[in-house]
Amino acid sequence: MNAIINLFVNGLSTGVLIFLLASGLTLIFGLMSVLNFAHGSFFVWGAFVGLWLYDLTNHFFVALIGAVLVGMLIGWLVERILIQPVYGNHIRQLLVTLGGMLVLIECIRIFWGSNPLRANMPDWLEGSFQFGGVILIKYRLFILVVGFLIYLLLWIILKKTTIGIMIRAGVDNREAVQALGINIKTVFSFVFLFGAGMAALGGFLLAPYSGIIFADMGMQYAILAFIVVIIGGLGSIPGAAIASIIVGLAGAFTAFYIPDLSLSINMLLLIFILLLKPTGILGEKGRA
Amino acid sequence: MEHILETKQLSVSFGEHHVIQKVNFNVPKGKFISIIGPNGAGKTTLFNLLSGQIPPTEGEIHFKNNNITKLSIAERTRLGMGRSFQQTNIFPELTVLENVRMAVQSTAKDLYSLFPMPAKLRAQQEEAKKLLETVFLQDKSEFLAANLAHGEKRKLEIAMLLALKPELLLLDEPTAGISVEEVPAILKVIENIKSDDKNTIVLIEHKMEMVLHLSDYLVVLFNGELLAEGEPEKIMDDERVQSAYLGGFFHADSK
Amino acid sequence: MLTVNNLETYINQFHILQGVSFDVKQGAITVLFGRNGVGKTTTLRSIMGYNEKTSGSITFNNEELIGLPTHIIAQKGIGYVPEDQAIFSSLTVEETFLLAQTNNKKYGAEKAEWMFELFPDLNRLRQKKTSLLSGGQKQMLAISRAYINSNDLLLIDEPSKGLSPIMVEKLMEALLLIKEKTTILLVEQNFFMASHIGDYFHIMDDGKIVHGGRMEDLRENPDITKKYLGIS
Amino acid sequence: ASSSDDDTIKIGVLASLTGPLEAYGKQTIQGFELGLDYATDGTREVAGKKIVFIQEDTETKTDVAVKKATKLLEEDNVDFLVGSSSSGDTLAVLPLAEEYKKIMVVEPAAADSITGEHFNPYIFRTGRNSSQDAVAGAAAIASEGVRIATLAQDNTYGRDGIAAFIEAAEALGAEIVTEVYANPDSTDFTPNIQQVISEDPEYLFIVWSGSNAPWKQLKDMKVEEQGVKISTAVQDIASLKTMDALVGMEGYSIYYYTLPDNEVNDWLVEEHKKRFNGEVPDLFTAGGMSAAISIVEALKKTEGNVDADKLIETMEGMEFDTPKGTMKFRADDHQALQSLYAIVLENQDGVDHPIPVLIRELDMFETEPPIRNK
Amino acid sequence: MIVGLCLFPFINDSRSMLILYTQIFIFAIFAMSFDILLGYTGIVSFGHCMFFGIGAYSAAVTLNTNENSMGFFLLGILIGAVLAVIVSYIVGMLSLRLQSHFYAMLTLGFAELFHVIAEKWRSLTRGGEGFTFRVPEFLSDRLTFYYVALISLVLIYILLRLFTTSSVGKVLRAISQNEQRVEALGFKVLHYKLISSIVAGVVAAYSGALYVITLRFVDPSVFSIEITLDALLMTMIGGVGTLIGPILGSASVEFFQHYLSQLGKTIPIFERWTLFLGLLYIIVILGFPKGIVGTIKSRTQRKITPKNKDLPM
Ligand SMILES: Nc1ncnc2c1ncn2[C@@H]1O[C@H](COP(=O)(O)OP(=O)(O)OP(=O)(O)O)[C@@H](O)[C@H]1O
Ligand SMILES: Nc1ncnc2c1ncn2[C@@H]1O[C@H](COP(=O)(O)OP(=O)(O)OP(=O)(O)O)[C@@H](O)[C@H]1O
Ligand SMILES: CC(C)C[C@H](N)C(=O)O
Ligand SMILES: [Mg+2]
Ligand SMILES: [Mg+2]
Repeated sequence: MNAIINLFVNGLSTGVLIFLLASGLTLIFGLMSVLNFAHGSFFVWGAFVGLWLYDLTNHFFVALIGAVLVGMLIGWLVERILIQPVYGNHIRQLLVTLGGMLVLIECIRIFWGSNPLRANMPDWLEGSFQFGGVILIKYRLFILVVGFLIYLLLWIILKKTTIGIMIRAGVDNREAVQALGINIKTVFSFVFLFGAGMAALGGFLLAPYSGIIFADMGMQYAILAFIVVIIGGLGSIPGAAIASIIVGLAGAFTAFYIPDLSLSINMLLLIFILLLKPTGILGEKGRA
Repeated sequence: MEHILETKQLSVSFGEHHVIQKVNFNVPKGKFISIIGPNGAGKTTLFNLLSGQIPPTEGEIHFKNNNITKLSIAERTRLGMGRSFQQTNIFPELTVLENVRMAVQSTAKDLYSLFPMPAKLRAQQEEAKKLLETVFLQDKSEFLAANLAHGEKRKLEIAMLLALKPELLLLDEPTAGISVEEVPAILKVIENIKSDDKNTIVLIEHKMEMVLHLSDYLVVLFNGELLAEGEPEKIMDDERVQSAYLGGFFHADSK
Repeated sequence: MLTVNNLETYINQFHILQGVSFDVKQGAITVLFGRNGVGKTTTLRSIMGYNEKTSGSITFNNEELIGLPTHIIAQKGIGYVPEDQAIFSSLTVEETFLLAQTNNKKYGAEKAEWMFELFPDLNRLRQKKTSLLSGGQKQMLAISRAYINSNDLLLIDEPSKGLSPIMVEKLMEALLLIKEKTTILLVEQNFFMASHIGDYFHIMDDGKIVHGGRMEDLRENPDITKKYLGIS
Repeated sequence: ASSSDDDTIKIGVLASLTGPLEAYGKQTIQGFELGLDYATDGTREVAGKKIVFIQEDTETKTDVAVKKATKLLEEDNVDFLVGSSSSGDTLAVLPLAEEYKKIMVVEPAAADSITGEHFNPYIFRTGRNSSQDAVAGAAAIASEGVRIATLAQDNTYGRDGIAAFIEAAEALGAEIVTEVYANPDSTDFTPNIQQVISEDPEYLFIVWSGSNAPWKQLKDMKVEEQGVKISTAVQDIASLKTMDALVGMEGYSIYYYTLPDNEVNDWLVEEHKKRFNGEVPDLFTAGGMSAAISIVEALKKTEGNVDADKLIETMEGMEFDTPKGTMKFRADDHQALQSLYAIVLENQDGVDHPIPVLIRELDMFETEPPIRNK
Repeated sequence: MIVGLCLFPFINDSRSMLILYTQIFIFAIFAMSFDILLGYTGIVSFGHCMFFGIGAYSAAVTLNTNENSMGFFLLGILIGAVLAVIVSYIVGMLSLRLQSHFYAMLTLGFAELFHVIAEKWRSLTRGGEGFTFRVPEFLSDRLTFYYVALISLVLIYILLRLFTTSSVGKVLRAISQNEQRVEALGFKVLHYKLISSIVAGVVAAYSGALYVITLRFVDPSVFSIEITLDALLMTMIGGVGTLIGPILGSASVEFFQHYLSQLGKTIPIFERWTLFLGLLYIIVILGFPKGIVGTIKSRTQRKITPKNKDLPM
């Protein structure tokens, strides 16, 4: 029973962490339909910059804000230089951002070397609560809270403003949106930058979760993020959240009960869900 | 009279919205039928059901005495049913000629030949060129279809449909967007198909003068139901049709 | 209010517009006629700033438009109904209306309500994905969208295409009502409709304006209609 | 390309200079260079012949490794190959050594099969193999009746390491209560850790390499508080910096600059600090140096003769002094027997990472692995 | 060009160049197979490495468990081809109905499953560390193998060229633009897509087999997403939907990597050469949107027909 509670709580919070990693991607890929392979490098930059700032200032929130700002800056550059010429063309987006990823990751190596670094965190987040056999890791509880707040933020932005509508319309037909007096270029830049900031935040929060950060971690988490955005249903924030939690819980329970499946569980989930519901859990027909 | 196409209690609904409701629609072979009805009445949806773009929620479709309700789009086309689309539906990155050639090719026997056969290709090419002439697009045959003006795309659409040599043609507003002076020519093309008695045509059109000029029989669709059907004159005098569809201006229009 | 002077436009290497000149008078409906492919749509698109290789001059309320980006042109008060409607297929009707208001905070909501009244179909389908609308409904949506958004001038490309006679009639009424508030430049193949509601006209051929004048003159002058429009 | 000068001996060194293992590659190269200088007293000459070495980056990609090795063998006409940082790259290159009849000194790739089923006579290995690791790991914790759980990455490195460990530990009378394998890319290792805890073992033995490591989550899950002692290999200094959650842990080390006590090591530490502004040698620096020493010593014995058969004969059973003490190429499978170190991790003032403190040296006979190339 | 390549080994006796060229030919074959999907059918697969890997393991396992004769080499190729047909058929049936993004992710998922199988089916694949094996005498000579690869490339190029200009090829091209319309013309789209993915799968499997022959070694990295990305990159840099493009793309990518990593050894700032590789990709993809072939084509076209200017009225 204790084991099950532990598995559940840990799986849940891993799911929420995955949602944090994927939240930026729900905007950039899910909504704007930009296949951004460099997304993983936003995590990595967020993690490294955040950690560096934290070690420098010893203020968790200063580091957090710094990481997000740097993520936004990089996102802005990437959008300006790499993405703008290739809107609407997925394959070229993928390759150009692949190049971008190589550059961004090499820059990490240049600044911070190629060894993994230990991720520190403030004392108040360190350690765990123990109730008999049930162990609740403080940081994971913190992740649960942050994840919920981020979900709320996204939800409010997309429901209560017309930004979401603008982007979807812009993806459908760029020209026609401009004819409504909307500077779609700026809107896209802004959303991309925002998404990159979210990714950097995700990376920053990921760091203390595993305790170690390294230049190559981007790719593997980016693929995970793509998976949850896809199986959640493109453009659906609740879908991505549900998918993230499914992935987190499934990972925890298979690792415990059917360890032989744990290498392939994410891919099996992906295949299973897409075959069952070809547009993802909350995906609508006709949006791809 | 022999019916080439029959529908039985054909219905489709999207959620709460019943777009086609228990339609029994019979098309006599060799005739020219026009479907009229207000915007949103379900005309295009009816075509979509007939050609297999969407499955019906209920009812059956019979074509040439086959129950085709469950057949795929491609299978229906190969049985001899062809349609044009209301929203232009072409291959944008192929040339105009290649667009038509694709349609010609689909009538060939060996659909899956993995190696090129130049002689056959040339023959198809020639046939495609002829078809382009009938719709006055021969000068643009090497243009990418995407670069055509709107009206020109509509003509291309018609040429592609003709290439299929269907026994039953479903035309969804073929002349929308074609300039006034060229409409008669397109009309000619359509009339020519009809003059050959083997073919059956179902036309959706809002241009009443054209409908009256061409049709043997009119069907009025309203809110997904058959509101009226019969000889054109009879329909034109039907009050319900006038108020739902034609409006007061019409007589001025058709002068 | 809008003056187009010696407008030349290239698309890729093709010289599509070869010196188009005409003007649009405030508070009136001006109709642009012409065969398929003569460049009517290209003219409207050039006004909207979609074509990069454009020269000559387009002045709107004495401001030069050439060289401005599309959204600025739109913000100056010009609305556009493209011939393929270019509806946003992943939005609902209501969302499209909301979007159209972003640039017109002042009157947008009011205009949106009026459009719902004018086109009850759209009101009924408020929550529907626009990709599911019928052809005619899409047309209404595109017109509403442009009208809600703009204040001074509407460029409308073949609106009657695909509309039922009764809808054409309604559209004519609607356009006449809209004309009270907004100037209209209309591209139209439906001569009956255009000649009924238009005040001025221009005829295009081969990338140029070949004739123009007041609509009454056109109606009373079968020679011209015959010569340029092939109508007798 | 010209055939090699009669009075030059060329050595091609393959290492990962980019990619995930680049830190290892750089250590090997630096160590190798130091080793050449040490063994030739800075002359880089042996038996009147000049020694030059050419380094190539395998990028940790097998196809690149093969391409680079072929280039070294065919264009540079090298007399020896050395490398590489990854077992995959090394395995891919092994047959080339045989095809071109050149000695290859494997360093630091650890897969058993290199001197096991994929062995060929041209292969010598100065690096320790996974079985030696396992024996050392077992020696550090296993004894009669001890209950041990294992945790490893679900890949060959992890699985083979555990298999060898179990063999060694059971030989010492320990009881293995559970084997847990985790997806190495996982975000969350707590379920795997949970599985370990459920078995309530005395020790948890871990085989792990790579950046995404579970150290922090072991601490978060209060493994030690629940009475489970953790044991694993300590790796390079960079990863020690990430292991502070494991202070107090008893395990083993392949090399840490304070552990060996011999002259070669003293020279290495001093010279390394001199050359690389004060930095100390790291995990595989000693290995790179050992590889160089083994080659030079063999050449001394053959008097500069690079004929492979002659060299094989010379090197089989050869003993040579390295920073890790004396090593010996076992004649059967050409694996260098060597010392490993049982350690405990402790914090030390002024050092920004926990350091391994020697419990005792496990000598080369104690860590002798089974012969697997037959 | 081909003559030049035939003579090349006699002009330049550098072995590593020979290997580099051989590798270019092999990846050219692989990239062409990807182009059949991407350029000619408009299918974006993120799992194309699946077939490369199947071919690779089929050849390697066959040669490893039997004697290293040409006969078993050919058998290995055959097994690879048969497996590729079966797998592409099954995966295609399951997933080709999906829309683009979803299809791409699904194939990624399947490829990843093969990756896991290669890791886990130890008795057959020796798991993650892979295994070396001996190749037939005839193929072990690098020069001979150079010609084998070159001839394979030329033959496959010709076959695929014929395929793309056949009526099936033309349907594929139409599918890439407007699938729904092709269906309405009476073609069964799914059949054509299946044909396309089977052809691409078999050719990819062949290239995978050749690849492991050059290495004499196989490990699960043949199933890694990098392999698919390489094909994608080569196809895009060369020019999609051209067949010749992927060949040029393969050459460019391999040369870039080769010379950049070479520079890395001599010039200090190129030590981090991957950074420059990334920059190069960006410049090429942004600077040549249609790839090398596409760019050359549109350049020459412009030169030939400047009089076109005022034509189409
Ligand atoms: N897939 C769908 N889901 C929901 N509603 C749909 C769908 N397809 C069509 N509709 C609705 O069905 C009704 C009929 O549409 P249809 O396109 O058939 O009209 P139509 O008679 O062709 O009109 P028009 O003359 O304007 O082209 C419309 O109200 C439309 O919104
Ligand atoms: N991208 C393009 N490349 C080349 N030619 C083009 C391109 N776009 C349009 N054209 C050509 O420009 C000419 C004018 O097109 P335009 O769309 O302005 O015509 P239109 O008068 O609106 O015709 P319609 O009444 O059919 O809508 C046509 O001959 C068309 O083929
Ligand atoms: C500890 C490391 C040297 C192990 C390395 N990953 C290898 O492949 O052998
Ligand atoms: Mg319709
Ligand atoms: Mg037009």
